[in-house]
Amino acid sequence: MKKPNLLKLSLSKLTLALGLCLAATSASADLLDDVKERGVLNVGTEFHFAPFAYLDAGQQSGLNLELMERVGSELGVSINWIDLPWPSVLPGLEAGNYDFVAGPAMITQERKLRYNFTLPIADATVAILKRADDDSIQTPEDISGKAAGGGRGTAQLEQLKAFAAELPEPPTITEYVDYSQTYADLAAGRIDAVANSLPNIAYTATQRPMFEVVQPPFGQPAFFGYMARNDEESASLVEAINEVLLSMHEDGSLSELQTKWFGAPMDIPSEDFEPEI
Amino acid sequence: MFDWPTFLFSLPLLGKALLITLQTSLLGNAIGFVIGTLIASMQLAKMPLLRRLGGSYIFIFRGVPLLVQLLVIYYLAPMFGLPNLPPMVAAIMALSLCSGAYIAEILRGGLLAIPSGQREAAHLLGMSRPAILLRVELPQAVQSTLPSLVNELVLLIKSSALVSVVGLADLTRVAQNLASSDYLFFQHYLVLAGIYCLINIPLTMFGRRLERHLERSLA
Amino acid sequence: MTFDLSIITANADAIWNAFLVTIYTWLAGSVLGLIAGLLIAALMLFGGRPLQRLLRVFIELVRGTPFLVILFLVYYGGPSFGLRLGAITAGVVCIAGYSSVYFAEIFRSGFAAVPRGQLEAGECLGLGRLQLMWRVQLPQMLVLILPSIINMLTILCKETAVLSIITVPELTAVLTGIGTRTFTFIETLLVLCIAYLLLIEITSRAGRWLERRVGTYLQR
Amino acid sequence: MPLSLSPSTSPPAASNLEATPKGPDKASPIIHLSAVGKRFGNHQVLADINLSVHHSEVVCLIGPSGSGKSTLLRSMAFLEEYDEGEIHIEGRLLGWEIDDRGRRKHAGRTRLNQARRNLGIVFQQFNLWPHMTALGNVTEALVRVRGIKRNEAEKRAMEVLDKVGLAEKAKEYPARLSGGQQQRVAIARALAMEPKIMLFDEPTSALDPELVGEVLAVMKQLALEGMTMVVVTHEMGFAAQVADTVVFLDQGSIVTRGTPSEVFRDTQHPRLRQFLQNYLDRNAFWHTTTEQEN
Repeated sequence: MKKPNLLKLSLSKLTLALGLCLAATSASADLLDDVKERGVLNVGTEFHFAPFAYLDAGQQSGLNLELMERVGSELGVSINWIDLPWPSVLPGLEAGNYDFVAGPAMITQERKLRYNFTLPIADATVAILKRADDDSIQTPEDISGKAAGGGRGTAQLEQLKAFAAELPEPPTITEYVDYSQTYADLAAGRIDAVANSLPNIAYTATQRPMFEVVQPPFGQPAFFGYMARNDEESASLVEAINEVLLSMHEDGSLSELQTKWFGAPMDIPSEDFEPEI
Repeated sequence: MFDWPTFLFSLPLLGKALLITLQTSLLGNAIGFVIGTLIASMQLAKMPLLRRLGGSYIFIFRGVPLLVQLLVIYYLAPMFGLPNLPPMVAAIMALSLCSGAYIAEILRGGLLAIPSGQREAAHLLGMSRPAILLRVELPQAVQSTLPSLVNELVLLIKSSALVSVVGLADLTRVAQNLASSDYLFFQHYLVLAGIYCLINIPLTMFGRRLERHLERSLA
Repeated sequence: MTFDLSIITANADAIWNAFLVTIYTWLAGSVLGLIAGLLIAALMLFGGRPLQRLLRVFIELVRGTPFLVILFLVYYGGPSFGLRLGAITAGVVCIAGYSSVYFAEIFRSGFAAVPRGQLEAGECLGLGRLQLMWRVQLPQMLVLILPSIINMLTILCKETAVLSIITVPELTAVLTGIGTRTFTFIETLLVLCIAYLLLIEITSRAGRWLERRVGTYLQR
Repeated sequence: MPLSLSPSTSPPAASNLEATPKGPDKASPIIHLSAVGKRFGNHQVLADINLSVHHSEVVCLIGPSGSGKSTLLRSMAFLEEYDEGEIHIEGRLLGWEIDDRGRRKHAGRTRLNQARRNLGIVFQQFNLWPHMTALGNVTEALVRVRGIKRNEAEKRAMEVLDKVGLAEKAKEYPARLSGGQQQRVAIARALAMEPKIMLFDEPTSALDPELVGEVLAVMKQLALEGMTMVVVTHEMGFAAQVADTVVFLDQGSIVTRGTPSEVFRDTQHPRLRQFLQNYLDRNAFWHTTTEQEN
């Protein structure tokens, strides 16, 4: 047998991949029509993001489910949830593996260019979670020189990195596949601080008294939204969902949901806005 | 140390997930076998182009970690014209493409061990090349490589622990979810390891018995 | 679809460091695994029945469990009884532990492949068990088992990708991280594939060269 | 000056052992087997073997395959554990120890090695170490066991290799040697340790017929020099020419024994006659010549 020629093989692999890129075809119909026709809205998310989407004793649970249920009933479709590790969620959306992402994801300038976001659904300002018995951290700046963690590929992690760079002695930062793992390592003592959006860590701290939120939040004011692909087919879907969100603003059901899951209603924009980050 | 109520509660959930794990790995293995047969026969073909294609396939799918392959398939599948790929399909696709490379290597060994006289005899009887492969050579190659094939199945069942990256709630993902909701990491992962062992160890022993049987029948 | 490799050059430092982490976890884990494997094989050869049984059970359990699950057990399960390893250390330990049982099986088959008579001849000349193992069995079996060892090394090289799941900042973790952050999934994955293919090709080439070198005495 | 290999001139081995008789004692046997037996499960491999081998005596063990002759030879080096009777080498019990309660237990490794120091063994399959050169094979035990410096050991090894006619092959690996040459290296490896007794276990059975002669020649030479030898063999010609005693085994027992002429010519024993007849039939093409010689 001939020995495989390394260079040739790598090249053939490269051409294969490039050929595939060229062969890519795009669906042309309107996504909202498609969804209504099949009666199912495929939604990607990650069920390690309490209280938006998480697993309570194996059962899917969280604000996302209740909110999207309302969306589903207004559009007359059922919701099919696809649970993925967060680093895979956005690529999956782009690849067309589902119609919509109810992450939720923090709305950033960069992401706004790339995706079609819905109206905000919650506050997303980033703060620090620490162990309750750890007295060495009183303000966000106290994480200087310590070990902190965040979710790989999240905007919260980027905020943490930006904040850390300003500190006299930048903390070591570990990147986790999901936030459940960061909380686990915080409990195990491998890290001293987790940076995540306030609603998430506030909820986690009420569920697990061993954790405590460090006030005030260190991040810029930010909001969570859902997203679709930034193409013509998806525009009508986002519009339709925005209408549902607006009606929920008006009838107070969005505030009700926020009170149920975060303990208090949140002040969030009900129209398009320019994110500060 | 061990929380029995939690364990009993988790069993039905793990049971359902086990079915998904078995479904993916068994189907992946079956399709992988078809791919493996194809690639192995390509490698033994006379045409240099076919041989090189078969070789490249094995080089790529054995050279890239399964985790990366899963990501690639998940991100790139739509370019094959497969949008809205259900997680189960993506997982089975990745597992079968990967195991196909390994099975091809196993079958190639088995096919090479068959005396060429048999092919010549079948050829003289007027059998076509595919017919010879399917009716004469493959059954023998499978028989002589069965222990390795069983071993490959065990490896695939273990590899399937990675399929959650394409969104499939397999055994590992469910245990991970359970652990992150009650923080009983050690317990859940121990149970998880136990379930894998309960499937894999008997399979391994079965493979070993086949091997001994084979050695005896050849001796 | 755009194809923009500048993202790779822009992050060259981070990727290089990740590459070093991959190499480190892979090689350190493998070397420890080889040593542990040799130890297990030797203990199974010379140890008493109960020890043999115990090691057999250990081998079967590790072989029956996916590498990812072993990682989870050690990294996330460890702290519940005070084993609090860093991610990289945990990665090295797991690769070592996981590979040790496979290496042990390879060594065991190697020991068995050296004909019994050669040992009898040595025994009759007064050579001790350890002398025979060191001078007669090991040098011969290294040639016999070299292909299996190289094969196992390539498998372990690929297993390091799984370490990304427990936060080890190796190639897969860093490149997919860059991909998610900058929306360059295709480019980063392609680089990832090529990096592993290169590593594995280099390993198997080195293996083939080594096989030719050490096998000279078998040539007629 | 050729290296002398006769036991009388080799240095007394293990002189610290009280039971070792000093110097050659032609009267008492160097190997003594009394009522030796061995069984594998229900199968009696050896039964009630009594045999003495004296200094400079050459004993050939013959018999059909499965008769237990190889097992008997291997028992003399304790490569097989005999479980009944006793084997004494130079007056010392081989392989076993009798404890305080009079029960038999395995002798320690050092004790076994001391007993084996007197023995050199040559196997059917040569059992050379393929990763060492011929010289390396011969030198290994001299260095590791006897603790002789490497260059001195190599000098001694070269002398022995020269004796078996292979000095010029010293640097070759076994794979590059013929079967006959490999077996001669194996003999040299055993001889280098200066044993008092050489045990040969079918040394020519694995060889192509045309290579048998060179090995037998070396063995004959050894016998002439007065080496004590026990040889399991199918080479009846060698046994007839060289042996002092021929022992015929069948089904694990000694059927008959005597000088070659007693065994080969005058025997009345039916099983031995059958065995020799089969042997002659196999080599029927020179049947007539042998009869004329007889």
